[in-house]
Amino acid sequence: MTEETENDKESLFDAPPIAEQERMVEAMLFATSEPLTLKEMEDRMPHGCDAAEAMAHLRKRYDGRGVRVVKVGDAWAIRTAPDLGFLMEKETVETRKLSRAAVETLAIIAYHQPVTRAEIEEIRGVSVSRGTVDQLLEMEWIRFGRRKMTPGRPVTFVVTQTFLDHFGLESARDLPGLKELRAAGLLESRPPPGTMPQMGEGDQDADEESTEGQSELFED
Amino acid sequence: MTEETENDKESLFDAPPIAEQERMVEAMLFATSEPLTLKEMEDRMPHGCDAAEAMAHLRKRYDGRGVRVVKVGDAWAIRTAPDLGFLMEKETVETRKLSRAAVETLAIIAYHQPVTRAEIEEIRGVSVSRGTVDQLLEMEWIRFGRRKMTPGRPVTFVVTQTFLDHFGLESARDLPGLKELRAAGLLESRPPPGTMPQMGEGDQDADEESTEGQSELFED
Amino acid sequence: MAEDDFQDLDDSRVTPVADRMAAEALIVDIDGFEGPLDLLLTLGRTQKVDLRKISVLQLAQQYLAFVERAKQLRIELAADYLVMAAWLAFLKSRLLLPPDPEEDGPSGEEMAAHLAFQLERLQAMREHAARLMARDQLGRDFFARGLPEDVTRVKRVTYTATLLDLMQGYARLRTRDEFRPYAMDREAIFTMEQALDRMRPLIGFAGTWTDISTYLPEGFTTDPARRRSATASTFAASLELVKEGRIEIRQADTFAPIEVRRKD
Repeated sequence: MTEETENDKESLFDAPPIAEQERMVEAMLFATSEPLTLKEMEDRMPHGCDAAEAMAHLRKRYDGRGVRVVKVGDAWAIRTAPDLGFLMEKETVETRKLSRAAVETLAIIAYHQPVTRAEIEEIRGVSVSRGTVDQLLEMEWIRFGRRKMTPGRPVTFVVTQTFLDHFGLESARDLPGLKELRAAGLLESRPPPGTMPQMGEGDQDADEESTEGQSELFED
Repeated sequence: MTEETENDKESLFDAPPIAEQERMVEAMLFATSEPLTLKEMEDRMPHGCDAAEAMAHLRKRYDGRGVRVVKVGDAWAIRTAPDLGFLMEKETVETRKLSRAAVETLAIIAYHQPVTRAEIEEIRGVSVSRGTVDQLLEMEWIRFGRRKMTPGRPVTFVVTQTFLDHFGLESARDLPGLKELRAAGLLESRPPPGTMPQMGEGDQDADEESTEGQSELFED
Repeated sequence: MAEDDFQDLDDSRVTPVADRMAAEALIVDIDGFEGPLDLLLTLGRTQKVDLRKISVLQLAQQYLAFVERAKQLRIELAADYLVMAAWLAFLKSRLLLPPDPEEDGPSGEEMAAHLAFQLERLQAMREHAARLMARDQLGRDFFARGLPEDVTRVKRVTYTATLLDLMQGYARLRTRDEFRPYAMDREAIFTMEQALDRMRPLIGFAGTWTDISTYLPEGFTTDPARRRSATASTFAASLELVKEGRIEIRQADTFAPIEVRRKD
């Protein structure tokens, strides 16, 4: 509380001291189960606050504790340390078991995003059932991304913040083994030479731009 | 972490070091949806843990933080520090059009200031509700002027600088006069036939407001 | 490459019993496969080599044999399995026959390489799907706040008005008591004659295309009934002026603004 007196000497309209701002982001993150963006936090904090700096302090403070401050996409959340999961048997939520098709489709979207349905079908070699995509959309693990600038302007799928939160990923860049896959050329979308039997709707044109899309993902 | 080394000297089958126990109660209090008693915590923790001691440590750690460890009955919970309650509010602002009664009252004050409530009522032909005046006062578009030197010394109303700023006027004298209003075609505009206000139009304001939404709908 | 493939082909002719049984099992389990690519991947695994070094020719051979046996067992195969079979047969011929200089299109090697790539990619995605699902998961291994405190939404309403609202409000009050003789209420009517009278002197100024709605008289623009009347008569008057050769009229699209211009 020493900061308060320090502050009183300064203008009334100054932002609160950083220690106080840290308390604020701490309180907000504890109060919600959803990740909060810096903007959402700043909107609720007094004028002139720097949520990013407060977050940096807070994150350090919770290093090694029973709960951790984690980054989820461009938002922040507090989550229990994974090694203490055994204490939370009562809190464990039974998740619907995903079908093999759904798991594969999810992985393809995560690693290849933004990706069209046709591209998913190209990779899996079978058509993607509506139910599979619907289930992933309903779980809010995937959402529609930008349309591809190719004939037909097909919609693309990308993974969501909920997905990142669920799997404890800071961003899609942190997907396990992503670098190796990329190095092996397995994330490239190679147009099939000539007359390859097309599985999905067969829009080869979608492939042309997909390499560009891939880089998009890793920019933010 | 000093406890850890102390503890290591003891048997392998001893309870985890107190720092570890503190992490455990922290994670449990964070993740459970209900306050936990010491017994409930110990039931979940490895054999030999002392939840009371771990709680004492945790409580101290959260002293002065954005959240606090509080006792709820005979159980424990983490709660936002009371001084940060303001962060748990999210303000949304909605802009609405001023009611007809308020607009008319305001217009009379602007054109006739300083004006008493009785004078306003005489011009409008209906009594002015307290709410209307209060609303305009609260918006800081009108304020009390000098008392009139007439029997009863009634208060008067005048428009404020805020009013002038809002309407882009230098002074209330810049308001267009009756002649100009007529030239601008504004004096022609009468309520459409049928809804022509008859005598005793005291309830006109209410009608106006309730149909407002509809006419808006049909206008364009 | 071609040498090796011939070798592989020879191998596959003397299929060990165990492999044959495995193939039979595959057929019975046909429903368990997620399409031809999945089946190819499973067949490919029996070669027990790195997918990048897989013999596509041998794989094609295995697949075709599989389809053949399925047919003998009268197992209904989905169309895409047969499409793949036809394509693999084509690929096989390309790989076995010396390249025909007359024929264009991709070489057998290119096609084989792409199939190998597809298999490797599918395999990689499966492995990574498994790695993803093996991660610590929210609600299973780590947990969110169990007792969230609701953020109360405070709704603040602000009121606003425009100068026009103010003036109209005042005008309404000041004109209410004015004497108004009883008459058939034609107030909301703007006749074509009135519109013509209004437009004739104004039209001389319309050197550029002007929306006819700008010719609506004062007081006829806000109230819907009055605006309808004035719009109709102004439009009729415009047509009249076109007929007289005084103006030109145009409309870019259905429901687009109707515009007029002085005819010089």
